[in-house]
Amino acid sequence: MQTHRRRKIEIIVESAILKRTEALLTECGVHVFTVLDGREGRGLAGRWEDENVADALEQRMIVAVTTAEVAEKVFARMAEIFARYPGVIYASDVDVLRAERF
Amino acid sequence: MQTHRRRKIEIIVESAILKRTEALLTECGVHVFTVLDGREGRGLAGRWEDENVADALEQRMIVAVTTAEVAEKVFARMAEIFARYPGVIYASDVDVLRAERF
Amino acid sequence: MQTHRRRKIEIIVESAILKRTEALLTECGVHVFTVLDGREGRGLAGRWEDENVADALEQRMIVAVTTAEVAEKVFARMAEIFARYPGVIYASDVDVLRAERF
Amino acid sequence: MADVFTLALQNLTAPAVLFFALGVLAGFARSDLTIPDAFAKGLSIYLLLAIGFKGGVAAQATGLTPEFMSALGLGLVLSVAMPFVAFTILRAMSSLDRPTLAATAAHYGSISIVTFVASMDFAKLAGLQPGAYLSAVAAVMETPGIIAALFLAGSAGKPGEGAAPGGKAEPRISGELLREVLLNGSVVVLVGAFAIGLITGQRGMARLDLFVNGLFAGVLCLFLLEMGLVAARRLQGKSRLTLRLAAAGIIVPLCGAALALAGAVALRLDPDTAGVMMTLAASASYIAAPAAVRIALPEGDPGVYLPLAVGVTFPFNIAIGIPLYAGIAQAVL
Amino acid sequence: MADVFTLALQNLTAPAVLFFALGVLAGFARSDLTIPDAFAKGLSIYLLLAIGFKGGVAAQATGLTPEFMSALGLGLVLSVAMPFVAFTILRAMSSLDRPTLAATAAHYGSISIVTFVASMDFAKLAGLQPGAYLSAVAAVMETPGIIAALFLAGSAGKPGEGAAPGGKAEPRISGELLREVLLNGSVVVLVGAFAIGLITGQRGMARLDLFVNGLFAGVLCLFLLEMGLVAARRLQGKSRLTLRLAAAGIIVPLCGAALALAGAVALRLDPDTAGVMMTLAASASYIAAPAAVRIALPEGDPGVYLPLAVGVTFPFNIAIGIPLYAGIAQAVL
Amino acid sequence: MADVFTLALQNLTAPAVLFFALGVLAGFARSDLTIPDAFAKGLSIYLLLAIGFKGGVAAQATGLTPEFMSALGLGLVLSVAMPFVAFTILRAMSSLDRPTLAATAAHYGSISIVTFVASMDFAKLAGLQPGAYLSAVAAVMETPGIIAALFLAGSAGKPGEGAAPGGKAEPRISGELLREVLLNGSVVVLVGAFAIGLITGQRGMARLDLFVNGLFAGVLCLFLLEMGLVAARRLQGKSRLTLRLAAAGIIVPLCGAALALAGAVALRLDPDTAGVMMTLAASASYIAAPAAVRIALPEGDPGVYLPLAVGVTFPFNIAIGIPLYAGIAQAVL
Ligand SMILES: Nc1ncnc2c1ncn2[C@@H]1O[C@H](COP(=O)(O)O)[C@@H](O)[C@H]1O
Ligand SMILES: Nc1ncnc2c1ncn2[C@@H]1O[C@H](COP(=O)(O)O)[C@@H](O)[C@H]1O
Ligand SMILES: Nc1ncnc2c1ncn2[C@@H]1O[C@H](COP(=O)(O)O)[C@@H](O)[C@H]1O
Ligand code: NA
Ligand code: NA
Ligand code: NA
Repeated sequence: MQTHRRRKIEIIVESAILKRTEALLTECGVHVFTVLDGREGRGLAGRWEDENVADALEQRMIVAVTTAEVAEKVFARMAEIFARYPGVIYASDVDVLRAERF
Repeated sequence: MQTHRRRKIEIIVESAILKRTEALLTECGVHVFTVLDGREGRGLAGRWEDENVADALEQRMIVAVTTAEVAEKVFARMAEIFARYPGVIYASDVDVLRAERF
Repeated sequence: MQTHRRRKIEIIVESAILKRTEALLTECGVHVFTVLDGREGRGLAGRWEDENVADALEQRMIVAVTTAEVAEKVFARMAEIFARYPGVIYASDVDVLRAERF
Repeated sequence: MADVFTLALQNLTAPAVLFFALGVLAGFARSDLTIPDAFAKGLSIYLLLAIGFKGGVAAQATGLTPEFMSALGLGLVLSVAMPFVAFTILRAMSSLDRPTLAATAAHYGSISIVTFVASMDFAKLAGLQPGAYLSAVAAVMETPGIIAALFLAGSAGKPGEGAAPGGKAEPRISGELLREVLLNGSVVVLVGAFAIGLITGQRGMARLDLFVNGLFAGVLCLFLLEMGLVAARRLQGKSRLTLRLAAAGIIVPLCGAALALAGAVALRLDPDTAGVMMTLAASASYIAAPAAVRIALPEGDPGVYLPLAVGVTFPFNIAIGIPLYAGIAQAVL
Repeated sequence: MADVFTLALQNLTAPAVLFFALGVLAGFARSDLTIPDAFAKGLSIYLLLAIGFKGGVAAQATGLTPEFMSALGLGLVLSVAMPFVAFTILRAMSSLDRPTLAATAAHYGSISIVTFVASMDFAKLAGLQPGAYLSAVAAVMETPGIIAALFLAGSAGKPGEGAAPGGKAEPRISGELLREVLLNGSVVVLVGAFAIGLITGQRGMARLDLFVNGLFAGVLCLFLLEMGLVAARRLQGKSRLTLRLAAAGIIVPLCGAALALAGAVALRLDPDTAGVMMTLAASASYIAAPAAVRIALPEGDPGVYLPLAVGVTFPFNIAIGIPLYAGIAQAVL
Repeated sequence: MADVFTLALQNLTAPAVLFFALGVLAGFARSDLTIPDAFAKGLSIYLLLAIGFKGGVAAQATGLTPEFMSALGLGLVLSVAMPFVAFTILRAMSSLDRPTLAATAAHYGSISIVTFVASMDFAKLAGLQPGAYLSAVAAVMETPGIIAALFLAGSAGKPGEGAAPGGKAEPRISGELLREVLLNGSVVVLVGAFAIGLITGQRGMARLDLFVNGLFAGVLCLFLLEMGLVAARRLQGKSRLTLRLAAAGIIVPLCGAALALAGAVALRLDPDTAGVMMTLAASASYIAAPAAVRIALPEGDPGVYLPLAVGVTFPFNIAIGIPLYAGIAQAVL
């Protein structure tokens, strides 16, 4: 199969700023993405768990496969957010079908 | 540690065709995989959310680590599915322990 | 953006030994990680599903981005666990912002 | 008997409808209120179990009357007829492509169980006594319309098209699909609980009375609150809903109700039962139909049929349709 | 009327409080007991719906009395005042940074709905009759204190600080944030159900009686079991809670209750209502406040305010505060 | 008293058992019906809370009778004996490896709470009056058998084996494991609710009556519907279940029941209580035991013990065992 190299971005943020992060992605040109629920985790700010209080502190993982240029842009903009808010972003190479989709 | 290079495939499809996708994976020789629940997302076909109606439109993420040859086969077969159904597939290199498992 | 190369580890284990795995990660110096819920899957030991009995057999996916050295250590220690318990571990390269976090 | 306006007022001030309105308001105001999916699904299974069981117990008391058979037959006919009605109206009122037309028709061919439940609840509130066997009729009306609609997809399903390059064409209606529609969860619980009610009768009811009757109205309120949120959110997302389409989302159910009324007149159903039959015909599925259509007609646009079924037809029936149909049935029959 | 000790004993042997204690014990013993998040959230929506609806129905019976207006006004004042009280006490008793102080103050400025629900349940148990309209007062007290507290963040919010390098400073109180606090799910369900109770009155209650009354005490037990687990787990995690801070977590609610008592005396509220007003002022939010504060004050340390609100103040109010406030109100008014 | 056949018929036409059958049918027909995990777990906690609390209240009324002590002792003995019984029978009837034998024995050493709940529900239906304290006995029987079974793993646990290359051998029974079994959620809720019932007695029951009694039979129906689905699905998955093994899955519970009967005769328990004791001994755990065994005996094959416990023994007890044991106890005692 003919495949194409793209960048997969994964962003882990608190649910409190998920909407804001999605808006930022849209601004950067990322119009397709998938959000997964975190169940529990540990970060520099301590441990969190999926429970019935303080949903705002639960983590979500956003996955988006996109071009290298767009990924670059997202990294730059997310840096602003991470200046104030907790969370991480990382990217890696992936091979995709149907290059025109991304 | 001695590690071995393998391919990680990630497939995002609607829950409506999850069973069909799993069957296809089996045909291609992928006998082990893990499915994660999507929570929400946005695609070319618009936004979806995990809610009590229209489950069929929720997305699932299938993760399978396998050999390069099998991954190639899966890509080819999934292309047929994606000719009609929404979703994405991508692959990347990973290093694993216990090569004989994959 | 200035990015840095790190290793992303993904570990899939039964919920029964999640706590033990988290303890091992801490011992190896992995103090931050995120756990996702598996929904269903198939392994060498057969099929499992998220249902109300036998939670112990559900799978969890632990994601941790860390340095290559720490990743190496985790692989070595997890090999001990996988000598008795089912599950998989794999790693891949990712690029991160804010190297000092990892 | 009560006239349409009295019934409409009664309905609009019923707690269940007010909770639905609350959900719609909260959804449009973009409140972060959500009822967790797993909890809402659990409640919906409760509603199905309760309504089915009550129906079975009541049906045991009356026996399988000829009226039951008439209603069952009428339900079947309506369910096969509705996709054609919907398809025709929608084609006339929009420029939608054929797969989307057929997919939407499938939604109107099937029924909305919650609309049915709400209409039974309304009947109780208004002192009406629709036939207890209606749960069985509702179950029978879930599936045939979906299958009929897939035939409507017609040329869109001709071999070759939509198939992978070099791949074999897939038939619209596969075994996998038939299982999906015939054994979908709602039908199984509804029919099963009805059968269990039939078997256990008053003896079973003595044990489950509080559960199936005492809680019913309250759980329905909670569930309609959730449905209001969903309806509002469906209308906000990226949807291809135009004003003309939205109008069709009201005209189609009205035609369905009219058809059901005609049938009820022909079969001399009692007015209370007829009102619920009209509601069934007028309602649109948003669980079983999407599941089938995403498999068989992925080319159809969910940005059309979901907002239409959940955002237009469902609220219309809950707020206006149910008492309207009841009132008309009272007046005509 | 009953004295403090009788009330305290009555409270400590009430099923709801004992189930809370069970949860705390299980949590500290590190039992793997968990009530699934989705189920617990569903129960909390039920509790809000039921208490709001009952309040609305009762308020319809009595009409909008002047006492209602007084209590509403007092609630508003308390809710704006409490963050300042909390901020001052916490600053005196700790060396916390300003953002964490302000974030914690926001929690005391808002209320804990479950504490409110438990105090209404306790009142019923003890034969007290607090004003039915208190659900509306509780709803009014959810939000203003959070906004007031954000002003307290003060210099921490000065332009430039906290902004991205070269980025624009973000105001603490954005439109997004206001929507988050004003339309948070609890407020919507509470106010909405109260309004629906007002509209439907006894007619609605006839339909929902079993649901909102019959189940209430039991669901509260189940929910408090879960809250006990959460409280214990919050105290075990990595938290910056010192003994002095924990003391503050008891002093602040006591001051809140005292303030509310003073207001109740001034406004001549009846003692039963005053007891609940004191509880409201004494309670700390752990749903609405964290959500707002994670957006507006991410520099504040959740390892301080969450263990304080959930692990100290909540259990104190449930076990001791509620009967204490009720008893004092009985003695003073 | 009623004979076995009357009881069997009563059981097979009880709503709860019929809903279980519905679930089994739906599961085998591969319906997509599912009750969300979170909702089902919530319901199971409700069932534990209700049965424990009712038991406690009733036990308070009668006091800690000598019969209670006898039953408790018998339960303990049975729970330690059952793994040996199961191990011996299974070894004779299969060629399973030792870890799988021991792991399966652990399942029969513990009990199934839902089977217990169903047998109490059946007792009520049949007009029997088993001792109220049985919830406490059930709680006591959850754990010891699991620990006993781990000893049976015996040589499979000898140092070195199963350890990492060069790693240290892990003992089968670690502190982590003991906490897991002793403080597992079911035990905590059951014992806790029993204690709370004991403390609050009739006063508590007055508040929770509707919740713990009114809803009970209905929630059990819903839960057994789910269990039917799970049982059917467990039998369809890749399992190593042979016909001989399946037979063992019926013989082992019958032996357990016989053992319990012998004990009941020796201790002169009343027949109604004896019937439930037999059910307890005959039932197999599918929550606590798998959790322990996946930690301590991962070499055991879950493809054997889960289908056996959930797919064979559980349905057998629900459909046939419960009335059978009750009838035999009536006849013998
Ligand atoms: N390196 C990492 N690998 C995986 N997850 C992480 C990592 N860093 C942060 N997270 C997740 O992001 C959350 C917030 O991180 P922090 O800002 O460090 O508190 C943590 O609780 C984790 O769930
Ligand atoms: N490039 C992508 N990155 C991440 N998720 C995607 C991507 N493309 C599609 N998805 C997911 O797959 C779903 C269906 O995509 P689509 O076929 O574009 O509507 C979307 O709603 C997303 O959840
Ligand atoms: N190669 C793999 N790719 C994805 N998931 C896997 C893989 N191997 C194992 N898993 C997951 O780990 C679980 C246990 O695997 P096993 O030890 O093979 O039974 C499986 O049920 C899968 O969910
Ligand atoms: Na219809
Ligand atoms: Na407060
Ligand atoms: Na047993």
